[in-house]
Amino acid sequence: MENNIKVVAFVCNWCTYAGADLTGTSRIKYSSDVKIVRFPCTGRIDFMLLMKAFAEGADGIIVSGCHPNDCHYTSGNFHARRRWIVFKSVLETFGIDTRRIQFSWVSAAEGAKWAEIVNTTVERIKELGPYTEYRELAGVEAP
Amino acid sequence: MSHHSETSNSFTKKLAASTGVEINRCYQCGKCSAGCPMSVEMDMPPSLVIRHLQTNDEKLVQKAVQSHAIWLCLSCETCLCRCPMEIETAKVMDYLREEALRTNQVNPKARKIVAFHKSFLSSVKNNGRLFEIGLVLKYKLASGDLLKDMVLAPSMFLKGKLHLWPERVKTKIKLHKGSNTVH
Amino acid sequence: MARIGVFICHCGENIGGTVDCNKVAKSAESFDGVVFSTDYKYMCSDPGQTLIKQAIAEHKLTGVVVGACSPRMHEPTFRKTCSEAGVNGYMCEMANLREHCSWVHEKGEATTNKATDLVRMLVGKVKNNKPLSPIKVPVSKTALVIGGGIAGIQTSLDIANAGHKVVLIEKQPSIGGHMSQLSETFPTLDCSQCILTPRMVEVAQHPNIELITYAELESLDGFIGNFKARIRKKAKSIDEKLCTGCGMCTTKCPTKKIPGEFNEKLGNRTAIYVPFPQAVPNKPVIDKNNCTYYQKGKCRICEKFCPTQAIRFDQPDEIVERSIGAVVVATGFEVKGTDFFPEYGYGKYADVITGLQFERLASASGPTLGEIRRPSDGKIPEKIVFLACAGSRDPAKGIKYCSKICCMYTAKHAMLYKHKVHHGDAYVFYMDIRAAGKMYDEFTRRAIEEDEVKYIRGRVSRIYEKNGKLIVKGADTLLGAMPVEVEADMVVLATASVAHNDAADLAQKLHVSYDENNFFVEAHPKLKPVETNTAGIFLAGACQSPRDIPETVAMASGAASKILGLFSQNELTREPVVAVVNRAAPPLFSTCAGCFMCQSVCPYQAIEKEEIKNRAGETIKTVAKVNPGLCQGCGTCVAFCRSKSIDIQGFSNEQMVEEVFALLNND
Amino acid sequence: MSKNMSVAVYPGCSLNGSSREYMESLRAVLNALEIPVNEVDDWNCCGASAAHNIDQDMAVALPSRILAQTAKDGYSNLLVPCAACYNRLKHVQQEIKTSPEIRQKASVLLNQEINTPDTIVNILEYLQSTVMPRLEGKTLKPVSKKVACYYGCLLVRPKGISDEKQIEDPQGMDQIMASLGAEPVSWAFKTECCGAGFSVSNTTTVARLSSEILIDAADRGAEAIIVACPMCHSNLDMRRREIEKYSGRKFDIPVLYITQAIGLALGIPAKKLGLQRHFVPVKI
Repeated sequence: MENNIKVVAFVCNWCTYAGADLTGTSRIKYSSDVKIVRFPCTGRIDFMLLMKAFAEGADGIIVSGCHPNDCHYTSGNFHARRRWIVFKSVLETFGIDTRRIQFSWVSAAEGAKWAEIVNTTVERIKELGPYTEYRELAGVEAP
Repeated sequence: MSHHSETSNSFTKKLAASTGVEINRCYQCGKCSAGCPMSVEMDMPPSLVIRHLQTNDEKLVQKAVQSHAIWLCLSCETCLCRCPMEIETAKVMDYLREEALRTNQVNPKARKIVAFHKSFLSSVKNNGRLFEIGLVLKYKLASGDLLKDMVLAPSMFLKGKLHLWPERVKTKIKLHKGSNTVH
Repeated sequence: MARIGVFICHCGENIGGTVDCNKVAKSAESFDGVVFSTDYKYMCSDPGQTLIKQAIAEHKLTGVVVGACSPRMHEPTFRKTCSEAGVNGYMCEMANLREHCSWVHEKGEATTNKATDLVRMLVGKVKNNKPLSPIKVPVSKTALVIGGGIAGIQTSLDIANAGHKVVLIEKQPSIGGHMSQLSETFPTLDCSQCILTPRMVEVAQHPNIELITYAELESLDGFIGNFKARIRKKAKSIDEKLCTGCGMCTTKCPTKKIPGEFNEKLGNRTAIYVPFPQAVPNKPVIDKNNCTYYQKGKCRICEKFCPTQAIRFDQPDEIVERSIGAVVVATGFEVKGTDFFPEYGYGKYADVITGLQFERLASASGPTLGEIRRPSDGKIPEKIVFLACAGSRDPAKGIKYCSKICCMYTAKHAMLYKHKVHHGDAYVFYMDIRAAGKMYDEFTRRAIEEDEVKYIRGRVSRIYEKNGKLIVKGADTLLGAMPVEVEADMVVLATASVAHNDAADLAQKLHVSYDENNFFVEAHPKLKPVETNTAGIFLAGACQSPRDIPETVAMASGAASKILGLFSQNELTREPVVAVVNRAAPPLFSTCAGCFMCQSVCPYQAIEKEEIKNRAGETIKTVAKVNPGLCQGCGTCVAFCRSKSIDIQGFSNEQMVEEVFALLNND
Repeated sequence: MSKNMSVAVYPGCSLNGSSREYMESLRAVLNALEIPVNEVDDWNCCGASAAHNIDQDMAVALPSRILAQTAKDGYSNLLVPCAACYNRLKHVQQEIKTSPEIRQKASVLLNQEINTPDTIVNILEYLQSTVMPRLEGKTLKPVSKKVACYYGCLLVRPKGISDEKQIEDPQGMDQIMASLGAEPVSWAFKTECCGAGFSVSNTTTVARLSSEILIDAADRGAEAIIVACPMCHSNLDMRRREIEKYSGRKFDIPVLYITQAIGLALGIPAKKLGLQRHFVPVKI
């Protein structure tokens, strides 16, 4: 059994990734249970990947990109948000507890906000515990 | 969730834990001292009190606790209203006054002010409400200021502003102090 | 089979002090596909890079993972290193062990474990990387400069003098910006207009510069080398070709009491006006909001008197379009007004003014012709108080930062006052004197030592008016926070420099980042100070953060030099992070079903329709095709494609899945 | 009118004693306008400045009991005419609302459950929202005087808790007085502190601070000072002798509660408004 929970952060390269870099340069501490995967844009994030991640052992997921209107690619984040609204119900149908997914906007200037989002998400996921239910549902053996 | 270690027992940490006021944010601009209605009478204007505390040096912190200034603070909150860092100096003063009382370090010049506060509270403790004549009598005995307001009291009475007998709340207020007893 | 090399950088103590780098490197040896793993003090240094090159040769590596700082910092460095050693640069990935790990966690096993996980993730990704080649696109060699202050003027002249075209747009009727309002400039006390106006004229006459005043950017589409700018030319209500700038209209205009922007409302202007005598272009515009004809339908006096019949009341706004290769944003700053200060009277005292207003009072071209007279009654102030940090470094007022220029201009103001009113008393309330710059500290010292300006260290709590005097209540923190009260005749607030209130709108039009204070964000705070995160868009001057004139000019020339570098090439190479539609063998040709969902979500119109024909030339299928010149690589199409027929190079489905799986299967 | 629709009033000790004319005039005005007055049942002293100065337990417990008494009777709004009580109650209400620990502390100290009314309003907020609209259409006896509206320090604070937008230059009282026909002067000591609770223990300070206030009001031509705080009133009125001694100036400017001014405009007899209780005679 693992002691730690695993939270994967899917973030865009321009806002949140840079924002998380700023958290670093500002030396603001946060939980090490989160690992960042860099995408060019939240618009790129295929929500099927979220389901795969849960099946493979993720306990929580953060999706974070630019604020509305601030997208480096004009509208990628709008598409992400629209798809998220549709996908939320799909995920629920698949039995995924959407409290395990944190959707947020963190700009390149919001280093402190990134740390706060990581910490509150980790805290919530810890309360919810490891996501063994879904892994069982998905037919994946718990590690 | 905080990842900072909370091991330090510094005065500023204790103050922050008790009052929520983080005085390390103060950058000593002096705006509080500039606007404070009492700073001209103070041995240590507000920003200087904060400066003493910021050092975390035991002797300098004691100096602030022993100051006359903390008793002169009227809690009018002018300092907070204009402070660029929104430091709640009045709360710091409350903390220091209680500290001075607890450790018997009340500045001698503050004797009358403390006597008044004590008389006031004791009147409230007895009656639940303030009994003004009782307060004045108690205060006179405590402060030794016997002749004070000898003219004012009778005329107040004549104008119907003083009750001869105390008004009381129906149920006497008794504080149930647990382990957090102050005095 | 992939042969991956892993290189863990200590970054001195930055990573090594928190993460056990040696242990990370050791663990990485066991990752599937890794044939070599090591750690080193400074991987980005010459010996560090040599180490990578040698390992590539010795171990015949096909891919590289560098665990070091943010890829936003050194990805180009290590990709270059790899390609020099014969491995395609896009076969190199970086794990961010510094910004995302060592700097944000405490020293310990958990942090070292996270670092190991981050490396494992990137190894998973790089195994699925494919060699890529940069994309080439043509360049339109015209620069768009937004803002005609000293920053925009300098950058325009630098680019134009190097032989390239510039389109300079300015929101106001004249170029010149705030610098044209200043009286003398620190630390030399030379006259601002004397050094600026020749350059303004040069801009107007330069054959390579197209100057469009009274104009704003409507939209900017496209990408580096190939932008399309749409510019709104606001109606000036005059025909500029006919207007000779004789000034008859402004003399005759009956609406004369409009507080003038150029004089910071200390003087008036007319409804048809030229903002100031040295304006470029020196032709009037009609301020529709204050013109009697536009408001009430009657007057037209200017039209009657215009000797060349140049007035055009029915002139509409006009939208013009230009092909642009690169953009410089030089929109500058604003200063907060006195109404921003409740404790100093909410702006209701006429003799409490801003620093910029004082510039106009001190300027020979100003409303008092350079005599320091107070606005309320025109008297010469005998006692004047300057407040530095008025609103700056004041989180309670929402402004945390230092406005940088106030210490210097406040010293200058006090000096100018003392030079003009010899018997007068000048006080400066300050918190710190920040005079770092060539001859700057010497300058502020001169104000104190030679001109006997009384500097008091402390912030002012309150100002109120009594019997025609302004009572300034401050404290002297160097005298034990002793309260100080000054009865002044005039008070000058060095109010905070802030971004324009429409700065965020402009940032959104340009797709560049802006910070919490609405200042535009540079690509790197040290190494890319004039670049933005959007390729081809550069910054100059105080729109990025408060700056003085020398810094602004240096930055403007810096931005110009970046653009000249860009324009020296006929083609640009771009990152090959673009979408591609897969190709299959006949009879399928492509799994693309031709639904064109991708086309509808693409922000760049980069998806075209392609007809696939058989040998007989008959169309058997219509599929999507990506124009790599237009594609910017956001990948939205990838997420929308139902048949998984479109993918993005560098962030492909395989790469991303393997990166995530590598993390989750770490046990 | 059901109880939770109406407002409860917390008079506080001063309004029951040395400043009884404030409560008398408030009652008179509300009676004239047929607005019921409901005193908080069995209310106690809020602790004023003494409690938070020397006893943090009392500083929490005393206001908490008042709030609990109010909530117990089902009132969701509490009117606190005394500016000092208002400030203390507002502070503690905020603490109870935002800090579970403080709420817990209060409930342990008083051995009872602590609830609080939703809103606490000061006299100006109450007058503007409830009383002034009812004056519309009434024939008023205009108070045609130049007045200095004196808010004092506590009425518009604490910052961040009080709803006052213009903390350095509040306008509420000025607007009320202007609508009664008075001419509010523009002056500089609207929110300066009068010395508050130092009246007895540090009278020289009160004389110094109150002198500055009176001098500025007098110099700007004020014929009356309007207040909404018993401490402001007693310092400017009862301590007039000390003020005159300290400043070496004579002032005959009367000090009126805002409720007395409204009462005069409504034609309520001076005696009902408690004007005879003032030390400085009111000739209006």
